[in-house]
Amino acid sequence: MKSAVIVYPGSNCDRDAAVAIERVTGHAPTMVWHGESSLPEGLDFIMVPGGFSYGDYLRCGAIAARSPITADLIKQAEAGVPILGVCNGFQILIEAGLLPGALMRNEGLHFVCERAPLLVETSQTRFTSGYGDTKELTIPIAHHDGNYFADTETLDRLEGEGQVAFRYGNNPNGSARDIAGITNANGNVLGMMPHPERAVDAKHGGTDGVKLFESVMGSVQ
Amino acid sequence: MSQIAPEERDADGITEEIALEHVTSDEYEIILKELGRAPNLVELGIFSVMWSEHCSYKSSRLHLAKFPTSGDKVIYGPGENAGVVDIGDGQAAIFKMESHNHPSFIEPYQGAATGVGGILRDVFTMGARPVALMNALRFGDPKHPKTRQLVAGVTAGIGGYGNCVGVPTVGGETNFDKGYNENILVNAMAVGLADADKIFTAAAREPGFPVLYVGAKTGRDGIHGATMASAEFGEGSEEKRPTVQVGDPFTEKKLIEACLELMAEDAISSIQDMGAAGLTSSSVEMASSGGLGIELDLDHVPQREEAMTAYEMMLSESQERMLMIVKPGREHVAERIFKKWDLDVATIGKTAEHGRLVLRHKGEVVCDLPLDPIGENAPKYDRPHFPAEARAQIDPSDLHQPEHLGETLLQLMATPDMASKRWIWSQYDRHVMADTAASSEDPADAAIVRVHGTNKALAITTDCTPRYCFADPYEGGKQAVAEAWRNLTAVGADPIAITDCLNFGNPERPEIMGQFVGCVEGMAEACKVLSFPVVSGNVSLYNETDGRAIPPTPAVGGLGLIPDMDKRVGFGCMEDGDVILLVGETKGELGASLYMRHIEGKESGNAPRVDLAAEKRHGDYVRGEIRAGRAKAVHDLSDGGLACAAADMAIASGTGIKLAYQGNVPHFAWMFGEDQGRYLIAASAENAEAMLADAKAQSVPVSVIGLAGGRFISINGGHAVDLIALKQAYENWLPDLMGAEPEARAAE
Amino acid sequence: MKARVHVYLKPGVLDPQGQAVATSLNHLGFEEVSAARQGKFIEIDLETADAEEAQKRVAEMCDKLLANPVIENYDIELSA
Amino acid sequence: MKARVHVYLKPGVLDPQGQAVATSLNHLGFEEVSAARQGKFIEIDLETADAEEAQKRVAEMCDKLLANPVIENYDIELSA
Ligand SMILES: Nc1ncnc2c1ncn2[C@@H]1O[C@H](COP(=O)(O)OP(=O)(O)O)[C@@H](O)[C@H]1O
Ligand SMILES: [Mg+2]
Repeated sequence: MKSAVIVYPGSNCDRDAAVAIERVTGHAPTMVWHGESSLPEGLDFIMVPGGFSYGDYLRCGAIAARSPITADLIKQAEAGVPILGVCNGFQILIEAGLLPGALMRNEGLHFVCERAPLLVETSQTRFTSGYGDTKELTIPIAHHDGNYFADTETLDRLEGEGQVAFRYGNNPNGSARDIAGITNANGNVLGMMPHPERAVDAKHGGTDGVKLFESVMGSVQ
Repeated sequence: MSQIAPEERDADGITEEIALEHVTSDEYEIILKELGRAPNLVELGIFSVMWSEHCSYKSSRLHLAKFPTSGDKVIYGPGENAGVVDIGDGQAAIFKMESHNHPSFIEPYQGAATGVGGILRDVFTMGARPVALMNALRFGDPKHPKTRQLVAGVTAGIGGYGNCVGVPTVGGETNFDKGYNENILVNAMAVGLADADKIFTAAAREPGFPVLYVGAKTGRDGIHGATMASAEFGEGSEEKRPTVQVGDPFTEKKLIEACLELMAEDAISSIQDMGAAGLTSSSVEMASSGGLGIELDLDHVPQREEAMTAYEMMLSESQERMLMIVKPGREHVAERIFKKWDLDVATIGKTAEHGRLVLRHKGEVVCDLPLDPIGENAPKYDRPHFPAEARAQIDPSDLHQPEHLGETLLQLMATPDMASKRWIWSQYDRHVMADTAASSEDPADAAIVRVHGTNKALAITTDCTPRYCFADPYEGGKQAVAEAWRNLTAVGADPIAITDCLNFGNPERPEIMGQFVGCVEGMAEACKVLSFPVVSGNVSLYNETDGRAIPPTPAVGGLGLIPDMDKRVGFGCMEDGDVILLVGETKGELGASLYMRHIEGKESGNAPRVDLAAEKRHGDYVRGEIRAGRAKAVHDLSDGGLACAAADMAIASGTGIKLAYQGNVPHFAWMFGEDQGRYLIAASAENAEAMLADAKAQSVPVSVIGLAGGRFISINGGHAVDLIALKQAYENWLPDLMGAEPEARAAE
Repeated sequence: MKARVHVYLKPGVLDPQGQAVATSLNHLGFEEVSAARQGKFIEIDLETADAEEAQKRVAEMCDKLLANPVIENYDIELSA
Repeated sequence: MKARVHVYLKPGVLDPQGQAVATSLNHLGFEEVSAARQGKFIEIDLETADAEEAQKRVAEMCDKLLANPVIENYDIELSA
């Protein structure tokens, strides 16, 4: 299992991501600094972590999405490497055009941090296969701009194609159709606002996120 | 010294008169005598900020010396940027608390945000990775027209900064009291971790070493911030507005990473953040604590604005900047790392043997001062003080008896100090860094943050009950320390040391100085008896407006260690059938209690007395029972007494409690009295037996006062109040207050 | 040359910030406010002399970075 | 009546957003950008007919809510 975590200036869940990946897979990921022009060869999994890349100035994820390493990330996505973007990582994937829609300021206008109920919408993705019949998880959320928006046509398409991976049990931010996480058409890119990497340890945020990492690992073996 | 530029005036019209405003005429005389000549404007500006209360501690130093500051766990006590304590295995915890009161009142978002930024820098300057933030907030009357906007702005500012830098904000405390209407308090605390043998300090070591400036550029922001923090509000405080700075947490995050990266190389000799009084205090402190001198060429200071004068550069409080002295020839290492992080780095001077501060600007010497008078020999005042008048003890039998104790409990759970602060802390990222084991949302008396990669954890709390400090500064000071110690104990931690933030009114008024001295002496006594030394802290005086001072508020930040995470405990794990034990004695002390304030509607009575020896005995007993694995849930008793603590446990556990009254004080005094040194413990019947036996052996008063079960809190089978109603009362007060939030700036 | 760029939400995209502003203004007694919308305003200093060229380049900046085409529109004003 | 309000930082106040925008534009190849500043833009619909009255009221809105007088300035344009 060869994985990488991209570190942008202002990323702050990079350590959380590395800890979770190592805990679940037994292998430490390579931390890739944003200034590098390319990701390592032969990766099985890439994680774009949460945080405030470039201070979240202008729009969350906008500046990171246009940085050199993201250009290579797009290539890897096209080549089918599994990519998980969490929170700011989700915002970056959306700004980079790897996932459809937009993430806007939370409806309540405040930053929201809580352990949120999350519904597994489908276990037919390579990220969620391990959840089997489990329908409801508790996963921490922590964000200011997680209000998912897309036009009706896009939303219908996402639903129709089984690209909605997670929904909120308790919509905390006004997201359209309670959407918390979506995949791309190919199924190799998942973006989600909740933090599965903060739920891999009973002494921290619970263990409901473990299966997500196990699923990706299983899907590449 | 003939070449010193005589006068410097700038476009914004900073004149000698303005600088002079901040030194008294007596102080000016001292300056003349020390220098043997008149200072120029730059020099006067430097004296004015360095001799400000904020930087010189001129009114407080004499009394701060009363604190015990050493102990076998103390690596660095007060005097460094933050306190450093040993947590075993070659690791150290580094922590400090600081105020940002005045700026937060003027501009709540930026004031609170930059407060968080400043306290983080104090901690990572010493080589620590910051791992937790806390905040202690005091706002005015909830109905005061400014309160909601201030709550909204301060909360957003703390979250805006802490969330972005990626350090979890794990806990804090929030009070509301009309005494803070015109002077809110924003105290922030940061905790970091480092290897005990890799701590960095500020004192310059060798002459001739290069001095580097790193971080953000210098602008005209916050000039005279330190002196502002040392002045009271009144007519004309509007004009003080431009001294507010804007924080840039993104730059701070990069600065943390860059500093830690550089600290891992063998390059830094000493390092200091630029806090209050920016370049002035950092350069003066580094040089004078090392017994050296320092020379700076201000032309090399990275500047954000054009045509900045020496005066402006020296007094600017632009954020996210550090000063460091590096080993000769290692400048390039710093340059490489700071460039990688897209931060400014410039060599701006060198250390020198001469014990002076010499500044050059545009080829001229604009300042040449001996360092001793600025720093070490700054004025130190023994201000007159007299003690507060003693207040009478409340005799419960003189008070009106509530008819339905359950209703009274319901009322108290929805009072401003008691009610849930979820509205605030849900805006803080409490989980980032993957080590938070208990934060504001979790039913535990202290926040718990694991030491990364180990099974040890830090326990962290902030405490102070200003009602008590106002009623009796000495007892209130004791109580603040004791409560912090108790909260750490209640989660199973060994209390180690405290930091503090002493917020008071104008020290030139003897009654205010009396409050200060009383609180300090009470705190010192508690610290001694509990072996809980003070390792860092901060003083904020002049918190008053038009002669109305805040209640004395010596906030205490306590740190403890949980050696084995598997032996920690909270108060949410009580189960049906558990026996409820009360540790400690109950005399029904109602003076200065929440009950008096909200049910009797009076601010009267003396503060509850803390018997420190009993406090220690009770706490050691409780910790022992936790470590022995017998206590399922533990909660300390504080605001609102036994009944409110029982309600907290019941709400958190989803299980009611049948209380059985015992003793010889009126029922309501037993339920709501705020006697100190007490805990509630829930345990299985079997373990409760063993605990009672231990208690007897250790002469700790412990008795069975109830049984867990059902959906109500009741007393002697009556006065029942439903848990759901209690929870609603507790949860809804603050959201209802903030509800529409009309005055809050919607467009943050 | 200076460009003043306004970036605002497309019609039909929910604007909670604008709504909050309107509600707050109403609460504060400004009852004449019937609606509000909030957008961004970016002022850019350009080292370009040619206005036509500037207009083209700034539009490109908007498309590439300053606006998110999924939810936002923009307009550009140039001045000397 | 419509009011268009621009709220921007006072000169000298740190503008990290604007800086980030300028740097990012430079990185994207827009080298002619020498600086950028970011502010807010708020459009308000008013049920007022009198322009003078509107101007006065909107200024009050700015002072009370829309701008933060400590660090921000504003300007107001009215249109029918
Ligand atoms: N300003 C704040 N920031 C973060 N957490 C807060 C704040 N105010 C209160 N809390 C949290 O609310 C809970 C209850 O606080 P408090 O009543 O002061 O506890 P205690 O009485 O045990 O000291 C704690 O978990 C505390 O951390
Ligand atoms: Mg407590």
